Amino acid sequence: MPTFPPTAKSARRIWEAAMAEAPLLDVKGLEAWYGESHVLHGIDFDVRKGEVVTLIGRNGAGKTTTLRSLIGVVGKRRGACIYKGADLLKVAPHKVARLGIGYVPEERGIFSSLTVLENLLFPPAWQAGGMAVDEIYGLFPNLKGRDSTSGTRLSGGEQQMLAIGRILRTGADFILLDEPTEGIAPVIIEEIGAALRILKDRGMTIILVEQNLRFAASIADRHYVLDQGKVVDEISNNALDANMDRLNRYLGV
Amino acid sequence: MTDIFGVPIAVLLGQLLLGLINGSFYALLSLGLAIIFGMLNVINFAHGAFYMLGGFAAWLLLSALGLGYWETLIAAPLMVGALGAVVERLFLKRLYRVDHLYSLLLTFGIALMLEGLLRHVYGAAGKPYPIPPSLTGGINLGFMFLPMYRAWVIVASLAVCIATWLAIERTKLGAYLRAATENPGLVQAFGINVPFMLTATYAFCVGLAGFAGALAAPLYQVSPGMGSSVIIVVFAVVVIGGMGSIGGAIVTALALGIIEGLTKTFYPAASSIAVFVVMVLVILIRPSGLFSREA
Amino acid sequence: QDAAPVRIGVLTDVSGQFSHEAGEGSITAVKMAVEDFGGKVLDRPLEVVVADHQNKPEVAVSTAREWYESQGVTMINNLINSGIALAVTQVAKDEDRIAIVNGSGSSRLTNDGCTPNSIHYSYDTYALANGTANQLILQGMKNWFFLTADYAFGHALEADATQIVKDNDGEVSGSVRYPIETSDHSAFMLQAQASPAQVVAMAGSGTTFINAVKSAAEFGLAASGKTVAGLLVWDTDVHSLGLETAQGMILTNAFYWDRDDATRAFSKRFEERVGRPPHMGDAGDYSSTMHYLKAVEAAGTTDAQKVMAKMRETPINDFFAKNGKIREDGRMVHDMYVYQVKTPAESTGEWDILKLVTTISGDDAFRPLSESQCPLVKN
Amino acid sequence: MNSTTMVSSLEPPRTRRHRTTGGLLLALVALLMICAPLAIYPLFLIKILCFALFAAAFNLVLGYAGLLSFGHAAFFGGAAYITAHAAKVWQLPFELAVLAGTAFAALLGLAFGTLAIRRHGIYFAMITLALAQMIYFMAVQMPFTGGEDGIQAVPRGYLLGIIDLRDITAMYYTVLGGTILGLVIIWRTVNSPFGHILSAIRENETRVTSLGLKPERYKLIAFTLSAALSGFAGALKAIAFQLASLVDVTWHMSGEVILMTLLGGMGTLIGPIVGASIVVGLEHFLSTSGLPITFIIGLFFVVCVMMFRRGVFGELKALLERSKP
Amino acid sequence: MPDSAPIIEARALTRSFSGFIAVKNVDLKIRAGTIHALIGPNGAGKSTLFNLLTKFLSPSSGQILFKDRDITQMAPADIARLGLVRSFQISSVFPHLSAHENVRVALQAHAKETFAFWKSNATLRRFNEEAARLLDSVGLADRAQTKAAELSYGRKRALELATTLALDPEVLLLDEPMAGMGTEDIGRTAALIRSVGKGRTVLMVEHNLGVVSDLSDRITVLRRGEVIAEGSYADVSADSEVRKAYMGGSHG
Ligand SMILES: Nc1ncnc2c1ncn2[C@@H]1O[C@H](COP(=O)(O)OP(=O)(O)OP(=O)(O)O)[C@@H](O)[C@H]1O
Ligand SMILES: Nc1ncnc2c1ncn2[C@@H]1O[C@H](COP(=O)(O)OP(=O)(O)OP(=O)(O)O)[C@@H](O)[C@H]1O
Ligand SMILES: CC(C)C[C@H](N)C(=O)O
Ligand SMILES: [Mg+2]
Ligand SMILES: [Mg+2]
Repeated sequence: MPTFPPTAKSARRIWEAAMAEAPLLDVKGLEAWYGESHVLHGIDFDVRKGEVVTLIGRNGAGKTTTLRSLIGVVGKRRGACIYKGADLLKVAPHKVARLGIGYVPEERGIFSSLTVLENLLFPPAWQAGGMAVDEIYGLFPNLKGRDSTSGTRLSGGEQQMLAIGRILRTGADFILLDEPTEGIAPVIIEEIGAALRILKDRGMTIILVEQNLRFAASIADRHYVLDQGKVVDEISNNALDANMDRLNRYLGV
Repeated sequence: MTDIFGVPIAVLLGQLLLGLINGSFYALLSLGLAIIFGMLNVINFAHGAFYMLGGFAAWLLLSALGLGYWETLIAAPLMVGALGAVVERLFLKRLYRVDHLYSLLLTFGIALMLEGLLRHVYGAAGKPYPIPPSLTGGINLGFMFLPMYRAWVIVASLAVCIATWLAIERTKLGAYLRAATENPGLVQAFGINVPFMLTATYAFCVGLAGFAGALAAPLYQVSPGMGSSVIIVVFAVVVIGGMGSIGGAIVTALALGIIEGLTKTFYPAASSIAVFVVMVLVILIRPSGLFSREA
Repeated sequence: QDAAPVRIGVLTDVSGQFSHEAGEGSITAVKMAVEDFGGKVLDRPLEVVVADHQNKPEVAVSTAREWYESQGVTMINNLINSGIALAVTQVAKDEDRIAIVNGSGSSRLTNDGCTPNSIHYSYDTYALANGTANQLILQGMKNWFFLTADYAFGHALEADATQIVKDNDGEVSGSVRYPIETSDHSAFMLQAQASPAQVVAMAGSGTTFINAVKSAAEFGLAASGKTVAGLLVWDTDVHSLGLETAQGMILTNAFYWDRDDATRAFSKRFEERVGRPPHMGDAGDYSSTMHYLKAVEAAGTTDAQKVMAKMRETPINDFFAKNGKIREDGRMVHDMYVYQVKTPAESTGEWDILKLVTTISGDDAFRPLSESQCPLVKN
Repeated sequence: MNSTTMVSSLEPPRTRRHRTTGGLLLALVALLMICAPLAIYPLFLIKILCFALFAAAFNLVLGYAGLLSFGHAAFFGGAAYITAHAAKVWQLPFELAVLAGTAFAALLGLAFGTLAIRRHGIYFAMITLALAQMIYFMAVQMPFTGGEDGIQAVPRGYLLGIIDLRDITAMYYTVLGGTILGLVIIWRTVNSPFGHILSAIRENETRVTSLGLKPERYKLIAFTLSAALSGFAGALKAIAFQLASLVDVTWHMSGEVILMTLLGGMGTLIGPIVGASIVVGLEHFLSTSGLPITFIIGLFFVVCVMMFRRGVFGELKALLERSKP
Repeated sequence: MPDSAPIIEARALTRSFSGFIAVKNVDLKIRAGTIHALIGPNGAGKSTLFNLLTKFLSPSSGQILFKDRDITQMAPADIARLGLVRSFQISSVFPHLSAHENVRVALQAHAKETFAFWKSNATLRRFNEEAARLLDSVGLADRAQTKAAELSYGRKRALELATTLALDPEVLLLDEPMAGMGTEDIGRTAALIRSVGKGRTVLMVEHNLGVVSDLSDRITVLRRGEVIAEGSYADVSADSEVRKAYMGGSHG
C-alpha cells in the first residue's frame, strides 16, 4: 500500500492549525435517535480549520448518523456541536448550509425530477469562492454534455460525481463527505483524491466518512474510529501504519 | 349557412369560445392543484372548498362590508390564501413524510368541514352576487353574443395562469419545489427554508382557487356545495395533463373546456362523462399524463 | 289510561343540499302545529322527534322503522328527497303507520308509488309544470324550449309540461338534457337564444336551476324577448338569485307568504322563529300536521287506517288551503298559484319577491284520478 | 389465529398464548354479534355489518395491496342495483339475486382492475375514481335504476326457500352469516402465501418482479376479490333495506369507506369493522343530535388523520405491543 | 472450466437513450460455471448491460441468448423464472418487512407458493429454516428480526444478496455487491460469492479490484458502452488501454 508522506505545505498547515486556539468544529457528547432507537451514544471529536478528518468504523457504527446530526436531518439530538462558536444543534436546519457547510450524502441524493444541470446548479451559493460549472466539468468530465438528462438516470458513479460537484459550486468551506468513493472506478477515485487535496490546499476543511482506508489515508490528517455510536479511538494519519493491527481489530478484519 | 352535423358554424364558433372560457376557469383551479400535487405531493381535495370560500368571501365582503367588486377580487384570494397557510402550518405540514393517502384524507376532511360549516351558518341556499355594473352587458361578435363578464374572465384567468407559470418555470423556485418533494431534508441541508417555502406555495395555490371563486361568484350560485361539484373534474384535468406539470395543466384545462363545450352541443347527456372518458383514454395511452416529465 | 306520548317524526334534510327547502323550517313548522294544537292529543302528550336523514335512504329507512316500531311514532312528516319519500312511504305501509310528504315533489308518490298510508300534501311536479305551462300558453306563448336536468325529476317536469304544450297546439322547438352536475349553462343559452322559442323553461331544481337562470340573465334572454319559466321554484331560490337576476320569471307555487291575511299571520309567527318567511314546504308541514292531529282527535285513536279515513273525509280549510281534500291515491288537492317574480323596483322588502298572476283551482292543477296508475284508485 | 396484521403475520410463529388471546377476542366479538339484536335495533346492526364487510373488502386492496382505490362505491352500489333489480323485476330468489349482484361487482372489478392496475399511487386512485364516476352517471341516467328515486320495495324473499326474511331477526342472522363468510375469505386471503406476496408487492414492486413474479396478476386478483366482496356487501344491504339508491355509487361513498378503514386501522382485519361501526354509529347518533353532520364527519377525518394514523384498532394494538416485554 | 459452453450470450447488443448510446454493439459470452466480472469506468454501461440481460430494459437492437434460447423478447419476470436473477446496484429491499421475511418472500417465489389465497400461511413455515440459513451465510443472523429499513446501508447490501440467493438461480447477476460494505463484510461476501458460485454462473459488476482479481475467472472491460478488453485478471490488468481507462496508476 502506497503511503503519502505529508508535503511540507500541509505539514505547516497542520502546525498552524494546532496552534489555533479553538477547533473549527467541536463535537461533545453528541447523541442521536431515529424515532425510538438510540443510535449515537455520546460522540466526541473535533476538527480544526483546514484539516481532513475521517470517521471510520464498521457498517452501522453511526458514521452517517453523525454527519446527519451535524446538518440537522436527524430527528432528536442531544449534546453540543460547536462550529465557529455556534451550536449547530441550535441552528435551524436550513441555516446550517449558510454557515458554509456542504454535505454530500451517502445515497447521493440526486433529485430525479431535476435534470443533471438543474441538480448541479441546485444548491444556492451561500459564500463566494465556489467553483465555476466549467471547473466542475473539468474535474468530472463524465457530467459534461449530459445537462438535460434526468439526474437519477446517470450511472451510479456519475451520480456520485454530481453530488460532489454540486457542493463545490456553493462556496462551502467545510464539507461533509459520506463515502464519496463508493461505486467509483479506481481511476476516478484517484481523481477525486486529487481534487480533494486541491481543495484542502485551498483551505477547505473536510470530514470524510470512508470504508476505503487506502483512499482515506491518502488525504486525511487524522482518523476517528467509531463503534456502536461512540468514538473509540483517534489515530493520526502518520501513525496509521503503526496502528494497523489495532485498526483492523476495530473494523473486524 | 354551413352546418356541421346539423349545427350552424356560427353556433359552433360560439360554443368553442365558451368552452375556452370555461377552460380558463378550469385552468385557474387545476393550476393550483397541479402545483400542490407536483410540489407538495399533496392531493388537495380541499381545493374545491377553497374555491367555494373564495366565492363566499366575495359575497361577504360585498354584503357585509360593502366592498366593490375589484377590491373583493383582491381581498378574497388573500383571505383564502391566509386560511390555506394556517391549514398548511397546522395540519398538512405534519403529513409530508407519510403516505400521501393521509394528506388526501385530511384535505377531504377539511373540505367536508368547510362545506358543513358554511351550510350550517349560511344555509344551503346560495347567495346572490350580481355582475359588477362595469362589466354587465355584452359584445356582439357577429357569431354570438359574448357577455362582457365572460370576456373579462378569460383575460383575467389566463393572465394569472401565465404569470404563475413564468414565476415557477422560469425561476429556480420550481426546481426547489420539485426537489423538496423528493427529499426535503436534503434541500433543507442546502440552506433552503423548505417549511416556509411549502407554506407559501400552498397558500398561494389555495389563493388561486379563492381567486377563481371570487371570479365565479357573479356567474354561478355562491353556495356551500359549489366546490364539490367542480373538484372532481378539475382533478381529472390535472391527471390528464400530468400531475405536477404546470404548463400541462393550463393547456389541458383549456382543451377540456372546449371538448366539454362541444359535447354539450352535440350530445349534452354525455358532457359530464366526456372528461372522464378522455382521462381514461389518456392514462391508457400515456400513463403519466400528456405533459408529464416522466417518460 | 294510556298516557304514553303520541310522537310525530320529522324526517328531513337538516344539513345537506335540500336543507333550505326543508330542514329547520320543516321542524319548526311541525313544532308550531303541535304547540298550536295544545301539545296534547287524546289526553296524551304530544312529542316531536327529529332526524336528519342526510339524503341517505338507508338512514331514513332505519330511522323510520325504528320510530314506527319501537318509539311509538305514528306519523312522519316532510320527507324531502324523492328517493327517500318513496322508500319511507313503503315502510309506513309495511308498519301500518302514516307518512306525509311535503318536501318531495315526485308525482310518482301518488301514482305508481301510492300507498294507503301516505299523503302527498303540498305540491307535486305535475301541478307545478301544469300550472306554469297552462298560464303561458294562455298568454299565447306556444313555442317552448326546455332546459332539463337529466334525471327522473327533470324528466317528469319536462314531460308534464310538454304534454300541456302539445295538447294546446303548442310546439317544442328544442330541448336540452344536461347532466345534473353541470354548473355552466352558457352553451345551452346559445342554443336557446338561437331557437325560435318564446319560452325557455327550466326543468330542474336547486343549484343547477339557479345557475341556469343566472346564465339566462347574463346572456340577456329576457332582453331578447324570451320568457324564462321555472317549472319548480322555491321562494328561497328566488331570494338567492336576487330580483335583479330573476325578475320576470313565471313560476307556479302552492303557497306564498304574502298571499292574504291568514298567510301573513302565520308567516309572521314563523319568521320570528326561523328568520325567513315560510315557503310551500313549511306551510304544508304545518297544515298537514294540524290536519293529522285533528283527525286523530276526531277518530279517537292513532290507528293508521282510522286516522287516514278521517283525514280523507274532512276537508282542509286553513291558511294553506281552501277546501282542500285528500283523494284515495293520497293526493291532497288544493288551489295552486301562478306567480311572476317582481322587479327590484316593485319590491319593497327582502322577501317581497312574487306577484300573483292567477289562481288555478285544485281540480285543474293536479293529475286527474282518471290518469292515475295508483292501484288504490278504482277506475 | 396468528395475528390480524399482514406485517406481523409474516413474523415467525407467535406463541400459543398470543393465539389464544386472538381466538378469544374473536369468539367474544362473535358472541356479542349473536346476542346484539336483543339490545340494539337489528336494522341498524345490519347496516353496520354491511359496511363492516364493505370496509374489510376495501381494506384488502388498500391495507394489504397498497392500492388506494377511489372507486369502490361502484362495486358496492352497482351490486345493490343489480340485486335489487334481480329480486324485484326478475323476481329471482334471495340467493340468486345476491349472487347476481356479487358477480356483477366481480366482473366490474376485473374490468376496472385491468384498466387501472398498471398505474400506481395517485394515478390508480384517479382512474378508479373516473371509472366509478362513469358508473355513477350511468346510474343517474339509466331507466332501470330509477335515477335519483332509486329502486324501492325490493322483496326480501326467503332464505333457502323456507326462512322468511321479512322477519327482521332472520334477516339479521342471514346478513351476519354472510358477513362472517366474507370476513373469513378475507382473513384467509391475507394470511395465505398469496397475502404475503401481496404485501411484498406493496413494499417494493420492482423487487418482486426481479424475483420472477408478475405483480399485476396478484394485484388484479386481490382487486377483483375485493370488488366482489364489496358487491356482496352492497347486495346484502339492498335486500335488507329493500332499496338501492344513488348514494351508494357516489364518490362520497368511496371516500366514506376509506374513512372507515382508516379510522379503524388499515391493514388490520378488525380495524375496518371497528371503523364501520364508528362511522355508522356516528351517523345514526348525529342524525337526531341537531349537530351539523357534514362538519362533524369532516372533523373526524381530520382528527383521525392527525392523531390516530394507525386507526383506533391499530393504535390499540400498538399500545398493547409496546406494553409487552 | 473456461471452455464450457456459454450459458448467456449477447450478440451485438445496443441500447441508446434519446441519442446517447449507453451500450454499443456488445458481444459477450458468459461460460457456465464461471465467475465473470464486468468492469469499466463509471457510466461505461455496466448496469445498463445488466438491465438488458434481465430485460429490465429493452435493447434497441441485438440479441440475448440463454442456453442457446433467444430470450430477447421475454418479460423480466419470466427471465427470472428461467433462473437468471439479478441484484440491484442501489439496494432494493422490502423496507417494512424484517430481514427474515425479506428472504422468505424470495423463497416463496422460488417454490411457486404464491397464488394460493385459500391456503393457510402455515404452509410458509417450511421456509423458515432455509431463510435463517441464508441470513446466517451473509452475516445477518443476529438481525433477522430487524426491519429492512432500519438496517445500515452495508447490511442492506448483504440482505439483498441473501434474497437473491434464495431463488437458487442458475445465473446470478450481481451489481456492485460490495459497494458500501466495510472491510469485514467484503471478506465474508467474497467468500460467500465464491461458495455460491460453485455450480452456478455469476456475472458481477464490481469496482473493488481486490475482489475482482480474487474471485473472477474472466473479466470483460467496458468503456463508453463498448468492450475494450476481455480475459483473465492478469491479461486485462496488463492492458495499457484498461489501465488508462479504468485502473489508473496505483494498481498493478
Ligand atoms: N432510518 C433509520 N431508522 C432506524 N435506525 C436506523 C436508521 N438509519 C440507520 N439506523 C441504524 O442506526 C445505526 C447507525 O447507522 P449509520 O447509517 O449511521 O451507520 P454507518 O456507520 O453509516 O454505516 P454504513 O457504513 O453501513 O453506512 C445502525 O445500527 C442502523 O441500523
Ligand atoms: N434511462 C437512461 N436515460 C439516459 N441515460 C441513461 C439511462 N440509463 C443509463 N444512462 C446512461 O448510460 C450510461 C451507462 O450507465 P450505466 O448505469 O450502465 O453505467 P455503469 O457502467 O453501471 O456505471 P457505474 O459504474 O457508475 O454504475 C451512463 O452515462 C448513464 O448516464
Ligand atoms: C327538494 C326538491 C325540490 C326536490 C327533490 N329532488 C325531490 O324530489 O324531492
Ligand atoms: Mg453510512
Ligand atoms: Mg452501475
